[in-house]
Amino acid sequence: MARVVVDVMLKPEILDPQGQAVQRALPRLGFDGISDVRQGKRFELEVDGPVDEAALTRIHELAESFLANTVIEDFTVKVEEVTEAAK
Amino acid sequence: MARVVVDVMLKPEILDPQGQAVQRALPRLGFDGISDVRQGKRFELEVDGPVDEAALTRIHELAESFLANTVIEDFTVKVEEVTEAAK
Amino acid sequence: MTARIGVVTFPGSLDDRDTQRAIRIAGAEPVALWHKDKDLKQVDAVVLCGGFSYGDYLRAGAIARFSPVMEPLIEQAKAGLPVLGICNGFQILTEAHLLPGAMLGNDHLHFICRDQKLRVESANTAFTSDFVAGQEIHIPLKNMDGRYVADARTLDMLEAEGRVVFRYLDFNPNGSLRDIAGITNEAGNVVGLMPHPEHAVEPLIGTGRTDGLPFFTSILKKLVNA
Amino acid sequence: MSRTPLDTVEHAAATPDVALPWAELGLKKDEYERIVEILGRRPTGAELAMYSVMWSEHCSYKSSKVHLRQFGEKAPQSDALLVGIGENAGVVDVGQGYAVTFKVESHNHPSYVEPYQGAATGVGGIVRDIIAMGARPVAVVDPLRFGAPDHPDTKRVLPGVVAGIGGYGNCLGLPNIGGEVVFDACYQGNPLVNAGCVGVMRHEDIHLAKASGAGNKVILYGARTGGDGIGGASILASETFDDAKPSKRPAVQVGDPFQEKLLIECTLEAFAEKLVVGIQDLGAAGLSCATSELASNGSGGMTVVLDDVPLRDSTLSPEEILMSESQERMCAVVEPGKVDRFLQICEKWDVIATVIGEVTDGDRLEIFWHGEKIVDVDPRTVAHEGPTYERPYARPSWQDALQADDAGKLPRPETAKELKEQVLQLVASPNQASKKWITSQYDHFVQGNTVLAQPEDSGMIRIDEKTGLGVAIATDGNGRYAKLDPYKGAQLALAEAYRNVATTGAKPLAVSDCLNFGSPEDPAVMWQFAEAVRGLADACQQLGTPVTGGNVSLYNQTGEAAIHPTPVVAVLGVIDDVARRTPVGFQEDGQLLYLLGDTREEFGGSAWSQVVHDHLGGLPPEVDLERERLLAEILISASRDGMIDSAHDLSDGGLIQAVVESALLGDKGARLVVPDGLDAFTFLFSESAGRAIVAVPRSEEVRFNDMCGARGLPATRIGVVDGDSVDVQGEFALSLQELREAHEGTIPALLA
Ligand SMILES: Nc1ncnc2c1ncn2[C@@H]1O[C@H](COP(=O)(O)OP(=O)(O)O)[C@@H](O)[C@H]1O
Ligand SMILES: [Mg+2]
Repeated sequence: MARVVVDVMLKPEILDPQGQAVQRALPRLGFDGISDVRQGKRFELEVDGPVDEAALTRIHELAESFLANTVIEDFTVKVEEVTEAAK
Repeated sequence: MARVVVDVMLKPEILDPQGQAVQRALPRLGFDGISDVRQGKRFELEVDGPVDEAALTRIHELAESFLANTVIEDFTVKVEEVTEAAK
Repeated sequence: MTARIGVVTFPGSLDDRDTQRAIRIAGAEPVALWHKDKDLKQVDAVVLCGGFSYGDYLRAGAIARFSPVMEPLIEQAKAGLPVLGICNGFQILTEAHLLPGAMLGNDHLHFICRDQKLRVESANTAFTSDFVAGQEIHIPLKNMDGRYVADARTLDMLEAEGRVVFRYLDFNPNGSLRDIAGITNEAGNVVGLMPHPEHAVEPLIGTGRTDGLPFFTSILKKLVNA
Repeated sequence: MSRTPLDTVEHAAATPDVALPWAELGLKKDEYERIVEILGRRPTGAELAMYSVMWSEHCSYKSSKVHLRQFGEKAPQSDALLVGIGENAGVVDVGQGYAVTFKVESHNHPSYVEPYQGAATGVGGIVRDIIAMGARPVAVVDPLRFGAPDHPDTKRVLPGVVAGIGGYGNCLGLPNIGGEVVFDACYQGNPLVNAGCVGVMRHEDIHLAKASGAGNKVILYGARTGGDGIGGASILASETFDDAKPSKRPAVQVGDPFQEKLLIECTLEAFAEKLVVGIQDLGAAGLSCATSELASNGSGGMTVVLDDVPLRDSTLSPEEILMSESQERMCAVVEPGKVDRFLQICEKWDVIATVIGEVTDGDRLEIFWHGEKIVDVDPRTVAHEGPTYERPYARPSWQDALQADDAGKLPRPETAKELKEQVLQLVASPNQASKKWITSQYDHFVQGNTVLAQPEDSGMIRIDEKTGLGVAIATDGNGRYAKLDPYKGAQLALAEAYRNVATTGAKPLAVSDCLNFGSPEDPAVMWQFAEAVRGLADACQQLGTPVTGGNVSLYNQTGEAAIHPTPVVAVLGVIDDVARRTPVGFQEDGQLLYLLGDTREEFGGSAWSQVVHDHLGGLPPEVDLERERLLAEILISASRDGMIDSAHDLSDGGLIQAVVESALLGDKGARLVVPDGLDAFTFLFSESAGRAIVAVPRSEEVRFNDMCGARGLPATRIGVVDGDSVDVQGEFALSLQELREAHEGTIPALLA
């Protein structure tokens, strides 16, 4: 079993009020030095069987037709390493 | 300028209605072979200045205290490569 | 003879009964359609009502759009069947690409419920012929994802073709581009809007206004006179 | 991952000396010994799990029970009461064959830990109580208390709670028609999130939580069972009982309102086809509660096969499954011949449903796991025969000094200018300010039957389209009054809710309550609790409105500091025709304003004393329940006979607060004259109970005055609806615009 991650972010030209709300809160939390925040969605898909070219193509289709609305969102598909990235 | 990504996911033992809704819809879309879907949030932070140990520590704190509610969510902090991952 | 107007119930639909009531009050016959139905029971028009179909968990309307009932609906809407999408129904129509653009979360990030003032920009659709263009009306609005967006070219096209049907007045409750509250397709048979006309059909209920009734009388007249 | 050997009933009987972690599960030594005595052996781990959750304060009411009995003992004779205390919720006859069920519950602590999910699942829980009675839920209300408005944590808790209540209730399609928002530093670490729900059914549809009829099937349906809210039980799941590893089981539950919406629809469909013999929602204590209550309320026993419970997490132990508090689950008892149809309906709604057990003709609740019996108990001992405490209580030593600190001695405004400034200060203060920023996040219109919603005095829902029959509900509670005198404070809460219902034209019928207090182990808190219950029971008796159910939330305290005693009271009323309802907002210029009731110099616990002097002391306003009843009768008659066009009850903030609210809501000003015998300050700010203002069309003035005169209710003409300012003649005038900015600006500025 393998994990495929689909990240979906609003297109850059679309207003992202959630990201902005986070950014606006930063100074209050004593944070500076962050010039922009965007908030999007992350989908973790557990795939049965091998994640080969065919599987990725299908997941790409899934992302395009369903997980993202490409009128407003961009997406990326990645196969996740088994070991988690550093915390 | 560099980009740091904070991924926030519900802890595995916590119910994820959103992920489940997606998963339940897959067969209807003609998709099978995906045994689990979890949906979380992805924050892209544009950091001014160098992303050194100190900056990462601060972002880690930010994630812990603000971006995630660690009662129900886990998070990871990653420095993003400048080139986007393959679509 | 009266018109038979279908109201689709998806899992998570909330305003199906209210919409049926509004259709009845207008004098037409409501017909319950179920999301798993594979045909539309020969109705003369369809309303996709408000609610949180499938919890709106992925994006508002995104999962409902793939329901079995949507297949005949999309096909027949393209062939001219009058379809009104209210709130979640509007969201489903954009997800199904029967209407251009997309709906996003309100710019203030909160659910909002209010008595909303609107201007009817077009009386040339199946659901607005009982209004006059320019008329100002009040309709309850309640949504989480009511921000209408589309690229500038699409917006310009909508404006140029007179396809912006409703605009928010005095206050834009969700950050919709160009204050757009509702639009129609090229043929004028598919209309979507965020506010809820079915909650403004009885004098005592809700905000106490009946500005929503003409939506249902418009379509009734059109169908009966057809 | 089951323990070896499985702790079966047989094994427990054979190993009397195994030490069980009863203390870690919150049981006292004598409670554990009682369990051993009941069973005649040590409990199995699974039995211990069940007893420990069911005998907890939350489920067993062990500290409060001795006091709550008064609600039954003193219950007034009421023909309206169809189902009284003890069921999931009480049921009231509202005429024309309709019955209404309603209840208020707390979800305080979870909402502090995770505001959004805590509040959301609070709504989910109360709604399931209402469905379990056989009713379609038609409205929710949400009485809330938060810490100081400017405290940083309030900014975390409040928006999350409000979004959670809205997120869940809106998604279920339940109009939110009322509630409260009160700020006070005493709630800082202990916000109160109470949620109420109203449901409607036909008389014949009333369902009870009981399992009768040997051979009937027990069906669990709804969400899969996960490891939610079972912190304690995981100790039992550890390899050996002494090796209590820290667990990763979540203490916070996540709500799935979509699943709950499906649960509502499929349950109602099953009811409509008369498929259900008994039904119980799964709330606190999950399956332990549902199975033991269903079995003990029925005539027989029950067997349950725990392996058949659909799981979200396959590693759960049987103890954990029994204790899990996963949301959006229900348990139905169905005759064997109807099981297929029941399952079909669930499938139609995509709801998972599984037969997990059967009603037997014995009197034991037996639960099996991997073919072995792990529970064998008399269900009554689990569900109904938990411990009862007579906790010591004593009037606190500080009570006298608090009451002696008379608010009447506080400096009062000396000039008209000061008076005016204090009026503005009052209407802009967080507690008196408009709550629109909050309530506009709730859907008021869904279901298309909302006649009145906030900020009206009570919410009102039409329940019959043809006749216009409707019900009204209001919730109130004033912790400041209750702190000064818990007996009277509770009565004042009832009086206010009762008055709010009557003000809209509905006849008050019945009461639910949510009693929020500090630790019962503190005799001072226990005294507050005892006094509040006594006060509420006495007042309900006198007003003829029985308590039909409610909820107790104790341990709302941080260290030594308890919250103000906060009894929240919900009153349900009925109106024959909603067309006759009376709104708060002024309707028409020229209508005459009347003040009903007597105004005395009563400032103890008042909003004025808090806002202007940050003071809490003295005595709360006097309670005169006969006067409340008379006032209510007049308001109801006047509304029915069309003698008044708007009305507003007077409560915190006094007359000026009420006038400003009516003016802003109707967008019409008022000219007021201070009546003879009153000074302007007392007229405007006193919080004497038993009062309301009404706007009387000139054509009705004589008739209205005659009615009040004949029945002995003081009615004083105090002015007229007019213009676009609130003008207290000879004192000051404030434009509606200035008032609106003050009243509506505060909460957004604090929270947005
Ligand atoms: N949390 C809330 N949810 C829904 N309605 C609320 C809430 N808080 C306040 N309200 C409504 O706002 C109005 C004013 O509240 P309040 O001043 O407490 O009323 P009253 O003093 O008449 O009891 C009422 O209609 C009440 O139901
Ligand atoms: Mg009131």
